[in-house]
Order: sequence, then structure tokens, then C-alpha cells
Amino acid sequence: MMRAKAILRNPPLLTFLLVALVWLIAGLSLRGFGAYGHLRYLLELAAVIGIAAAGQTLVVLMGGIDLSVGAVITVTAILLPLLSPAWDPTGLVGVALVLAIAVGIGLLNGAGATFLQVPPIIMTLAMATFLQGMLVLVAGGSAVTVQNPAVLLLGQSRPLGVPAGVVLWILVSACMLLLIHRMPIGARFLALGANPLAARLSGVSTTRNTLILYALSGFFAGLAGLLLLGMNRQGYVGIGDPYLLTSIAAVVLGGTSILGGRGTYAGTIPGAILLVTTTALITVVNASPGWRSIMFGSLILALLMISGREARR
Amino acid sequence: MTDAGPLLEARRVFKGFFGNPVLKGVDIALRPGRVHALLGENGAGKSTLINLLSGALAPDKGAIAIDGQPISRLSPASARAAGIAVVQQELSLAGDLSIAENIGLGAYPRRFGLIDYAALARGVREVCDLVGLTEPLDMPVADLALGRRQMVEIAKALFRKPRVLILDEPTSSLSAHEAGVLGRLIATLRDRGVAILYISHRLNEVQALCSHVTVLKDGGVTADRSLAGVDGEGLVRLMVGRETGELFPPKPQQRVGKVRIDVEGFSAGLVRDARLAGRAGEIVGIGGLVGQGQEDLLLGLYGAIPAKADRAEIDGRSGLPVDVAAANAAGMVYVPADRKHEGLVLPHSIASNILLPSLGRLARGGLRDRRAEAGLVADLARQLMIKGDVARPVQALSGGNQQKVALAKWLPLDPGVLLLNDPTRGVDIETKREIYLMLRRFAAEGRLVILASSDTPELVHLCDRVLVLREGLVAAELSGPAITEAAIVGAAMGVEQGEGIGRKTVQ
Amino acid sequence: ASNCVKGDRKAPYTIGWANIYSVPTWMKQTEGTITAEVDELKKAGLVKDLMITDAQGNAQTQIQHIQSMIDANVDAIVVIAGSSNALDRVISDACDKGIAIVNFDSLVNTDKVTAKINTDSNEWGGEAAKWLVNQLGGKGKIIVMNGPAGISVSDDRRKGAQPVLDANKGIEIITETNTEYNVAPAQEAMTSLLFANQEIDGVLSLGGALSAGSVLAFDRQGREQVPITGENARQFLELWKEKGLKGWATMQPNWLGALSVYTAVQALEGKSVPAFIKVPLPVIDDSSIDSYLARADKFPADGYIYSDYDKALFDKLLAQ
Amino acid sequence: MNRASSSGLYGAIQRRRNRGLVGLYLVVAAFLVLYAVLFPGILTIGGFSKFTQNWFPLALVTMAQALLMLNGGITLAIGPLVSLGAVIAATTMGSAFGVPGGILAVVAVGLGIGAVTGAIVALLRLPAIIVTLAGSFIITGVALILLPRPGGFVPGWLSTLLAGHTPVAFLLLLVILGLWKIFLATPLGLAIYAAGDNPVGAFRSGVPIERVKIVSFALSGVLAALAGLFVAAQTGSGDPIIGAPFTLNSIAAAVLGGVGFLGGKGTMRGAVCGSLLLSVMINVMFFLGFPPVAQYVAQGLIIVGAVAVPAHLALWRAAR
Ligand SMILES: Nc1ncnc2c1ncn2[C@@H]1O[C@H](COP(=O)(O)OP(=O)(O)OP(=O)(O)O)[C@@H](O)[C@H]1O
Ligand SMILES: Nc1ncnc2c1ncn2[C@@H]1O[C@H](COP(=O)(O)OP(=O)(O)OP(=O)(O)O)[C@@H](O)[C@H]1O
Ligand SMILES: [Mg+2]
Ligand SMILES: [Mg+2]
Repeated sequence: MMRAKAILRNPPLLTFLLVALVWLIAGLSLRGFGAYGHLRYLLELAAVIGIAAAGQTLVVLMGGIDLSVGAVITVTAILLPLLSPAWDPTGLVGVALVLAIAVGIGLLNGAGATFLQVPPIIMTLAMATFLQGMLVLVAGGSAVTVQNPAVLLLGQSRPLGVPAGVVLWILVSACMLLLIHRMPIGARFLALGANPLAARLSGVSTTRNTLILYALSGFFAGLAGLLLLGMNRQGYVGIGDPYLLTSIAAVVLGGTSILGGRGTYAGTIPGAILLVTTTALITVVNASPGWRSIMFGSLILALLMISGREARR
Repeated sequence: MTDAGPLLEARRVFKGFFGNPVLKGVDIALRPGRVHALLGENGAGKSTLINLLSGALAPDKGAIAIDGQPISRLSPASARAAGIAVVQQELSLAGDLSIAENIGLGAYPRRFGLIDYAALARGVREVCDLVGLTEPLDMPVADLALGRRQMVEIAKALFRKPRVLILDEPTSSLSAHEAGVLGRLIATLRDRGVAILYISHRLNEVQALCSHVTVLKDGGVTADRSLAGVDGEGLVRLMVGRETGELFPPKPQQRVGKVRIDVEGFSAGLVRDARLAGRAGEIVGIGGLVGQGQEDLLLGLYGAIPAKADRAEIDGRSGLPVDVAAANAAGMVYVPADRKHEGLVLPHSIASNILLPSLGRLARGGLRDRRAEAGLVADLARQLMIKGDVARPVQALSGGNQQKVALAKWLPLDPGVLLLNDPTRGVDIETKREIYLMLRRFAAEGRLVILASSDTPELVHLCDRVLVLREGLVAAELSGPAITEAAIVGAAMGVEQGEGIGRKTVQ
Repeated sequence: ASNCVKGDRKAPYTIGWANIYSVPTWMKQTEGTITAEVDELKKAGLVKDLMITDAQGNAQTQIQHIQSMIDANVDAIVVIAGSSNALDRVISDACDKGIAIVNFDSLVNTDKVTAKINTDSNEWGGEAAKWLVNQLGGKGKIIVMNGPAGISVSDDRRKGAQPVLDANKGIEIITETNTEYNVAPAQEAMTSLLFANQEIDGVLSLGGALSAGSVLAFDRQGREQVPITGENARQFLELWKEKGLKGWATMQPNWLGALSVYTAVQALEGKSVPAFIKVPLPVIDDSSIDSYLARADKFPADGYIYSDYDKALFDKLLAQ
Repeated sequence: MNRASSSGLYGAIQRRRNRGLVGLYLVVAAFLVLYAVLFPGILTIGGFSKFTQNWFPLALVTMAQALLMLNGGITLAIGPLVSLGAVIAATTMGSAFGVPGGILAVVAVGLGIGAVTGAIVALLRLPAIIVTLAGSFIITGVALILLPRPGGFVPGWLSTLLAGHTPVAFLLLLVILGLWKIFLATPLGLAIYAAGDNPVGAFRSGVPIERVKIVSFALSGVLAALAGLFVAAQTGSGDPIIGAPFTLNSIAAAVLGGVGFLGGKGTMRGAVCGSLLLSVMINVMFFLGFPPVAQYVAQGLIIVGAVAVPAHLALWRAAR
């Protein structure tokens, strides 16, 4: 009884249970859903969302929001082929360059939020617009098929039958959980998210932490972009667009408060899987687009009612 | 004592949070024309009880009765309609709304369904005059200092012309002068037949104002009696349940330590051109009416607001800290008055709050050392007698215990200079004693304590030296036997008195 | 004379190109044909200026842009509509002002335009369906992949396919999807459908990069490729060759943009242009795919390999 | 206190609320002046009418968003609600219901959806952002079912009335702003602020915070649906996805106008100014002849600048 109550009050665990439940029901009732290959595929898709949502989780924990995630994913996917030098057989130089750019974009976001005191939502939205403009310049004129071996390996290989993307996601998850729960900076992010003034007066530097935070968000979005590129073998303008809303949705479905200061990446992980599962379920249903949209919304709402209750006053 | 029946009663009420009982069958009856004191240590359940009385919470068992009639589901709105007004311990104001709009909230005068701003202004002006609020009524509450907000909160309660007025630590951030105004006001209301419930940890106020007392302890009522013939010590005995010693530790013979802080021509926020020096082993008090720059002085020294000084020397290093981190590095720490907004991260656990400033120090190899952290937290919790599970969110703690956490978190840093802004605000008398002892001990260990306080006795009995601020200027600097309540209040009000030295106001 | 044109405007003209969204590669390429054409016309002294706007996918903003073009008194407006009827009123306003309006690709409802230029979306769907039905010998289970819901082009293509499918009772539609005209979402959707359906005989993919996404999904799941229709996306054409697909493709030629500019100038010059210029659908099949792939290098990897065009072709189309 | 000085209270409060907005007012004014210099036609009735018509729906959705943000909420369903409003207008007005019936239907649907969303958020204590995200899919679905592709019908006279060459839209905006001011002068209206800023405090002061939340969602729904109605009139028809871009734009405009996320911070006039800036910016960039790349870049810079510059001016002034 006590144990059951503890679970109900632990959003990440609850969300995990929800995933298990949905998988069980869908696996029993839908042909092909429960196949190992299919579940593995779902995880692979969830990995992209999960990695993109890693940065988003941190930003939301600190009370901000990053609307440039989609644009950063697109930028990395488009730029990687252009920036992978032919002389580098491993492809790691291109990867490093592109990730550096993603981090740079994040740093710019952070700088705007701290030095210019622009609300993060505005800063990152403006950044997304800005990047769109850059893409108009860069895209469409040159080859964007990926030949970079590192990225192809990431997107296509399956060491021990596990997709490399999922392996990467596991690594990212481990780092994220370490960062949030085992490193001082995680506690500082949370404190800044819950009460920036008190945190500042306790010696937590807003400036430094905001910069680090948005840089991390840029980094993870870039990583997601690379994975996505590897999985699709080709980048195109708009490839990152779907990941903006899904990254936010995964965070919130995982029980992290959008107002900051409360939550954990442990919730985002099942949140991402839940979203992918819902999309897959809706895809196989044969209904008109309108009805499918209604079903998707209702499912999200239903899942939210089970998992996302805010603490009572 | 009147014979009239009680206007508002709690009858054998029970209330618990998440299975932890707080009130276990408590009775209280508020009668017209009587000022009723509610005493109890921090976390005894006083605020919880008044939340039940005012409909903000529903009792688990038992009933609230108005005019002798048990009410089944009391809501804040219906309580207000029945003439019950509360001055909350935690302020209930909306920052962006004006003073007038806050005072009227929930009881706006209307014309044709619209708020009648003319009537509102009249009514609000009236209560503001009563409590001595002189700020323009259109000023957003967020622009007010904490003490002034407290006055708005009181005005808000009066605005409803209550039959029952409940005051939960109304003076905790008020200086002696404002507290005096409030005291006279309470007496007037009592004489008009209002039933008043008064909660305070300042026992001298209780003694001066109240005629009846209810004491809460361990979830039950341990005393419910008239205060006639009870003296100060008796009151303390009633509350603590045993004989106690002096509240303030004796002031030691002044030992001269090294200079810890020496600033000249210091300006920050309201404060202009101040001179401040402090040596190791001293407790330096900062007094004055509410909002005369005391907070800015501390924040400026702490690097939290822009400040400049002609000359500054802090622990041998010259120059003011550029930011909070630099101040911490220089061994300076700050405990804010508004613990809810500035001192604590309310939704986070006691442990997280305590650990926040020392996270980096305790980490090993970039990772947090759970064992060391747990040890430290347990240590501090024991030292400061913070009871219960340290994994609880701080917002579930009573006000006084929150204050302890806000103080405790700095101790691991072994600070050389403590900047304290009303550190005993809302703290019960036993804890106060502990805090005073602790501050003395800190001083004896060679630290410098700078203590801004709205509690004048604290300045008088605890501090070795007191600066009195008025309109951002140092109006007087008192030391030794010259520190008296009269001298402090006089200097604060701008009345020539005592041996006030230092700069005088030029206006 | 042509619709809208009053004959009071003299060369060189200012042309407004009111794009709905300039970021997708198809749009980039289309804009490329427009600017190339404008350069030609500038050399001929017929055009002096090209104003380009990008409504960022927002039909409301596009209305605002066209209104601004009217305010700036451009001589011609070339437009891809962000909504099939949202622009009707502002466009007829422009027409009333004597501005030559040429609308291509996504068409508006109103007829108060100088010319509409497009391939036939119904025919697009119909031809694709016919080819697939023939491939399957009139019998089999198929999946239909549509573009986004609520967009008339996507709806028209689907409608065009319906009579053909109705006429062949042996064809069973297992399920349909709607996704953006992009590889990743299409691949994702098709993968889910592959798991849910063990038997699939053909894919009726109605445009954009949907086909490439579908082929990639089959490939990654190790399923045998099935006959598939599609569009001239370079990635699809390359996959077609690489995987030896049974494929068929048509296209929405990017040079519709160039043709529109050309048409607008012709109309302003007093030529009478047809109110509707139907551009025949070029077909890519096994016989012609090599000729397209031979030119692939000149096109972006995520772009579309369009058929050749020249002034003669334009004149022929205008002479309809 | 006499009447004069107390009516001064209301005025004084209003004046004080303008204080933080001076920077924004200046930025917006600068853009308006620049626009008038670039295109003097804006100063004619016709030019002014057209300009304000293009701004009007954004102004409405910004109000709808700001209303919720002031109460400590947010909605991601604004865009879909605009679409649904347009769809309902375009499907009912042509039928037996007629125009009055159509308007009634639009208002009822906006009110109903808003109230239900508000009830879910307030009573079940679910985070508004994700409830409205789910709601956005549901509402889009309904719009797509009612009108699978752009179409429907709005009587021409209504279009001419609302979006002709007269500034009716602007007058309507003034009326709506007036109504908002009146609403804000009611206890319920002011409670939106109080409950947004300090819900616990407001509750203890006797404010029915749940009801306030439901009312604000309902009013927000009505405003969004009315924006949809206007879009339908402006375009003469309905489009099931035309509103999508409004969601982000409404948030951007509100934040630009100084409305905070945590509730209780900001003003409606600021939010409306923010939306005006977003709208006039498009026209100014057009008349400056910016190519699309520059449009994107400049848009990003202007948005950041419009927040950063006033904030730093204020800091700079405070420091002196
Ligand atoms: N207690 C306070 N109350 C109100 N405003 C404050 C307070 N403390 C500081 N400020 C103001 O907040 C602003 C931000 O402070 P600051 O730039 O020092 O940030 P920070 O978090 O200290 O960053 P860093 O430590 O990295 O320099 C300053 O302009 C300061 O005036
Ligand atoms: N919302 C809540 N959730 C959980 N526990 C609570 C809550 N409110 C109060 N408590 C607990 O109830 C007990 C009584 O708290 P209360 O605030 O009534 O004490 P108090 O007598 O007013 O103390 P103080 O003098 O410090 O203000 C405390 O132990 C506190 O931790
Ligand atoms: Mg209390
Ligand atoms: Mg600083």
C-alpha cells in the first residue's frame, strides 16, 4: 500500500509503468506491434526525441524553454556533410565541428538570456528564425547526402543487435542522470529554476549556469541532429521541425514542471517512448486525418491525466 | 472580560498533513472585545489553526463555529462574509497590483458591477491612515519593502471592517515604531468590540496587548487562561512549560580583534556615503524604521546589488566583492529577511537548501559525495534542532524552522563575516535564545556579525555597536551603554536624543 | 488583352514574387528558375526589379505581403498560394489595380487573375494509380501515402486516384497515412505500417519525398521492395536505380516559376495569355530515368530533378 | 476624499502601468513612423484600413494568449482554435443559420472549448501547456472533419464590412480593448491578475481562483474563435489549418509586450503593442526591400532588440 502510493507520487516511475502498460495492451491487440524488431524501432525513434529532450529537460528545469531545438537539429543535419573534410577517414572532425557550432548557438542563446536579459522563449525563438534565414542561404545549393562514416555508423549500425542510436541514448541518459542527481551543477540548475533570487543570493551564478545550460541544450540538439541524419542518410531543411514540440512534450509528460525547479530526466526517458508509441499506434489506425488527430490528442490527454497530476495545493 | 458568547470558535479540531497530525483536538474561542494571544513554538500549529478558523483549510475532524453555529464547509470567501479577517504570516499580496487594489481584493466596492475606484480610494485611504501607510495608493506592492507590505496586509484585513481580526505575527518585520502604531490600533478595535486573535513570538507585545492566552504544544492546548497577573517570566513559563533563563546571553567584555570590514563613502541603493567598520568578535547592529536602507547596506556589501565605496577593505583585501560568489569566497554570507522569496528554495528539500552553498566544497572528483552531504545535513539539523525528515520540502516547515534552515546553510562555509537581515523574524523564543547564543558564539570565534534588525530589544541587548539609518544615511552610531531603546528609536525618528554621533540628515 | 492587365504599365516592369515559404528545397529550386528568368528578362530590358517575400508558411502574412506589393504598386505578382482560398480577396484587389497576377503550383479559387499555371493534380493521382494498378495486375493490397491533411494539392491528388481505385475492385487499400512531404516522417510512418501489415503489394505514394521515405523503410526492415509511385525527388530516383525498383514518377516542374514570370511579362506586354495554362505532367519511367539521373549532379541531393525547359516550350504552352 | 482625487486613483494606477512600457511604445512608434515614411499611403483611409486588417487577427490572438498568461496559464491551442473558428464561420454562414447564427456558433464554440480546457486545467490541476497541446490536436482534428480542405462560404457583404476599405476592424479592436478595460475594472477581471500573481494569497483573500481560471480560458477561447471568424471574413472562406502560425506568434507578441510567464506580470496594452510590432515589422521589411534571408535575420534581431533595448534603457536610467 505504502509502496503503491510512493509509485503514484513518483512521476518517472509512473510514466515507465504507463509505457509498459501501453506496450502490453498494444502488443496483445495489434499484430506486429509486439515484435522485437518493432519495439526496437520505437526505441530508436525515441532515442532522437530523448536526446533532443535532454537539453530541453535541463532548460525547463531551470525555468526556461528552448524553442531553437528544431532549428539546431536541422542546422547540424544540413551542415555536417558540408563540414566533413574529405581527408578525414573517421568523420570525427566533421562531427566535432558541427557539435561545436551547435554549442556555439546554445551559448548565444544563453548570452542573450543573461546579458541582454531577453526572456529565453523570445531569445530562442528569435534564434530559430535567425537560423532559418541562414538555412535559406546554405541549403538547396549543394550536396547534403551524408558520407561521413562516423555518422552513418551511428545511424545504421547495431552492435549486439542494439541500434547504435539507442546505445548513444543510454549513454546520454547516464550522463544526464549523473549531471542532475550526482553533480553540483544539477542541484544548482534546479535551485535556479525554483527560485532564481534565492539561488543567486546563495552564491549560485546565474550568468555562468545559464550559459552552460544553453550550451548543453545546443550540444544535445546537435547530437540528436547527427543521429537523425545518420538514420535518414540525408538531411533536409525542416528535418528538425517535428522535434521542437515533441521534445517539450516528452519533458512535460515525464512529470517535469514547465515552471522549473522540479523534475528529472528519468521522466523524460519514458515520456519520449510514450510519444513515439502514441504516434505509431495512431499511424496504423485506418481513419481520416481528422479523426487521427483527435485520437492523438485524446491519448496524450488521457496519459497526462494518469501521469501528470500536479501536486495539490 | 465580556460575557458575550464567542464570535468564532474551533471545537475539538484535528488537522494533519500527509498523515502527520499537527492539531489533535484543539479548542479556542474568540470573544468580542478581547485580545486573545495564541502562543506556541515554531511548528506548534498556530498558523494551521488560523487557517482552519478562516476557511483556508478544512479540519479533518471537529468543527468551526461562527456565532455559536457550526459551519460545515467554511471557505475563505464565506469567512470574510461573516466578518473574519486574517493578516497572514505569509503575505498574500499580488505584486503587480497597486496598494489599493490589494487592500480591496475580495471585497471591492462596486457600482454597476464595476469596481468603484472612488469608494475604494476612500475606504483604502481611511485604513491606510489608521496603520500609517503614506505611500501613494497606486503604487504596485512589489515596489514596497517587506515591512511596508506587512502594513498593507494589515490594512487589507481592516478594510473589511472585521468582527473578528486574526493577526499571524503581524509585527515580525516591523520596527518598534510601527509596532507601536499597530498596538494602539488593536486597542482601539478591541474597545469597539472586535474579537482579536494575536500570534506573536515577541512576548513583550503579547504582554502589553493581550488579556487571554491559548498555548499550543504537541498538537494540544496546554493552557487557556486569562493573562491577568501574569508577568513576562510567567508568560515564558506558560509557553515553554518550564523555568527559563535570560533571553539574551551576557555581552562579553569587548575584545578587540582584527578589522574585518572597513568601508568609507559607501553607497548602495538607498544608502549614501556610509562609513562602516567592524572587527572580529563584534556584533554590529543596524537599526532604524522599516525600509531606511538597512537591506541595501547588507546587499551592497554582499555584492548582490551595485555598490561603490571610496575605500573598502574586507578581511585584508581591498575593494567590494563584485558579486555574490566573490563575497562568499571572501568569507561573507547573507541571510535575507524575506526567507520565502530570497532565502530559501521553497519546493526543495531541507537538505537541498542546506547544501546549496556548499555543493562545490563537498564534491569529490566532480561528483557529489552523498555520504559527506548526509553527514553535514544531519549535523546541522541536530545543531539547530531542525526536527523531522530532512527530505521534506522546506515549504512544509513552519516559519521559524524555515528561518533556521536559511541560517544553517551558511555554517559549513565557516564565514568570517555574517550579514544578517532580521534573522529572528518569526522565530519562537526558545529558538531565538539559541540563535542569540549562536551569534555570540560566532563572535567569540572571531567572526564579525552584522545584524540588521527590526526588533529593538535585540539591538539593545545583543549588539556591541548599533548604527541607526534614516533615509539612507547613518543617523547615529551608538555603542556600549549608549545603546538604549530610547536612543535607537529617537535616532530613527530623527529626534535629537542620546549621544547620536555621525552624520545628521541634512534635509 | 489578358485578365487584369489594363495596358497602362510600361516596361521595364517591377515583379513581386510572393512566396509562401522559401526554405524547402523545392522552393529554393523554383526561386532559382524565377531569378534566372528575371535575369534574362532584365537583359531584354523588360524587367527592372524583382521583389521577393517569404511568408514563412503563414497565409495571413502572405496576404500582408501581397497587400504591400499592391501598396508598392508592382506591375506583376507571381504567387504560390499558402491557402487555396485565403488569398482570394487580396488577389482580386490586386487584379482591380491592373496588376498582372500569375498564380502557379498552389492555386487560388478566384478567377480574377491573369493566369493560373499548374499541372493537373487530379491527373497526377489518377495516372499514378493507373500505373500501380497495371503493375499489380488489378489485384493486391496497397498503402496510400498522402501529403499533409487540409491542403488542396494533397487532397486533389488523392481524389484523382479514387476513380481508378474504385474501378479496380481487386485493389484493397490496407491503410492510408498523411505526413509532411518529407523523408523522415514518411519513413517513420511506413515502418510502423510494415510491422502492422505482413502483406503489402504496392505503395501509392502521392508526392514529395514520401516515396524515398517509404523505400528506405522497406530497406531498413529488410522487406522486399514493392512497386511504388513517386515524384522526381533526386533521392527517390537514385534509390529507384540502386534498389532496382519497379517505379514510376511524375513531377511538379520547378520551372513553373520561370514560366509564371515569363507569362506575366508577356501579358503586360499586351499579349493575350490563356487564363489557365495546363502544364502536361512529365513522366519518369524505366525508359527515361537514366536521362534524369545523368543530370543529377546539377541538382541538390535533397532536391528535384526537373525536366528541361526553354523559351520555345513556354511559347508553346502559352499558345494553348 | 472627494470624487476628483479618487477618480485620480484609477488614472494613477493606469499611468503607472504604462511606465515599464515606454521603451516598447518608442520602438513601435519608430517603426510606425518609418512605415509611414516608406509608404505614405498608410495615412489614407484605405491604406490604414488594409494595414489594420492584417494586424487585427494577430492582435486578437495575442489578447487571448496574454489573458491566460496574466492568469499564470498558457495555451498552445490558439492556432487550431482560430482555424476552427474560421471553419465554423465558413460552414454555418452559408447554411440556414445565416450570419447571426454563424457568429453565435463561433462564439459558443470558442467559449465552450475554452471553458472545458479551463475546467480540466483548474479542477484536475494539470499543466496548461500540455493540456492545450493535446487540445490543439483534438481541435485540429475537428476542424479537418468539418472541412477537410479549404472551402466553405462567407457572404460577400460580411467580408466587405469587416475587411473592405473601411477601418471597421480597427474600430472593433478599439471596442474589444474597451470591453477588456471594463472587464478589468470588475472584481472578476482584476482577480485574473491577483490569482495569476499569487494564487494561494488570492484564494485566502476569498477569490474563487478555479472559477477565475475557467473564465479566463473561456474568454481566451472566444477571442481566438473570433479571430478565426475575422480570418474567414477577410479571406471569404474557411481553411482548416490557416491558424497554425498564430500559436507561436501570439506567445511571442505577448512576451514582447512585457507579459510574463509566471502570471500577474504585464499589461494587455503592452501585449497588443507587441503584436503591432510583429505586424508592422513585416511591412517595413518589405518596403525596405529586404530579401528573404535578411527578412529572417532582421526579424530575429528586431524581436531580441525590442526586448533588450527597453530593458537596458530602463537599467541605464535607473543607474543614473
Ligand atoms: N536582492 C536583490 N534584489 C533585487 N535586485 C537585485 C538583487 N540582487 C541583485 N539584483 C540585481 O540583479 C541584477 C543581476 O545581477 P548580476 O548581474 O550580478 O547577476 P549574477 O547572478 O550575480 O551573475 P554573476 O554572479 O555571474 O555575475 C543586477 O543588476 C542587480 O542590480
Ligand atoms: N501545507 C503543509 N504541508 C505539510 N505540512 C505542513 C503544511 N503546513 C504546515 N505543515 C506542518 O504543520 C506544522 C504546523 O505548522 P504551522 O505553520 O501551523 O506552525 P506555526 O505554529 O504557525 O509555527 P511558526 O511559529 O513557525 O509560524 C509544521 O510542522 C509544519 O511542518
Ligand atoms: Mg506560523
Ligand atoms: Mg554578478
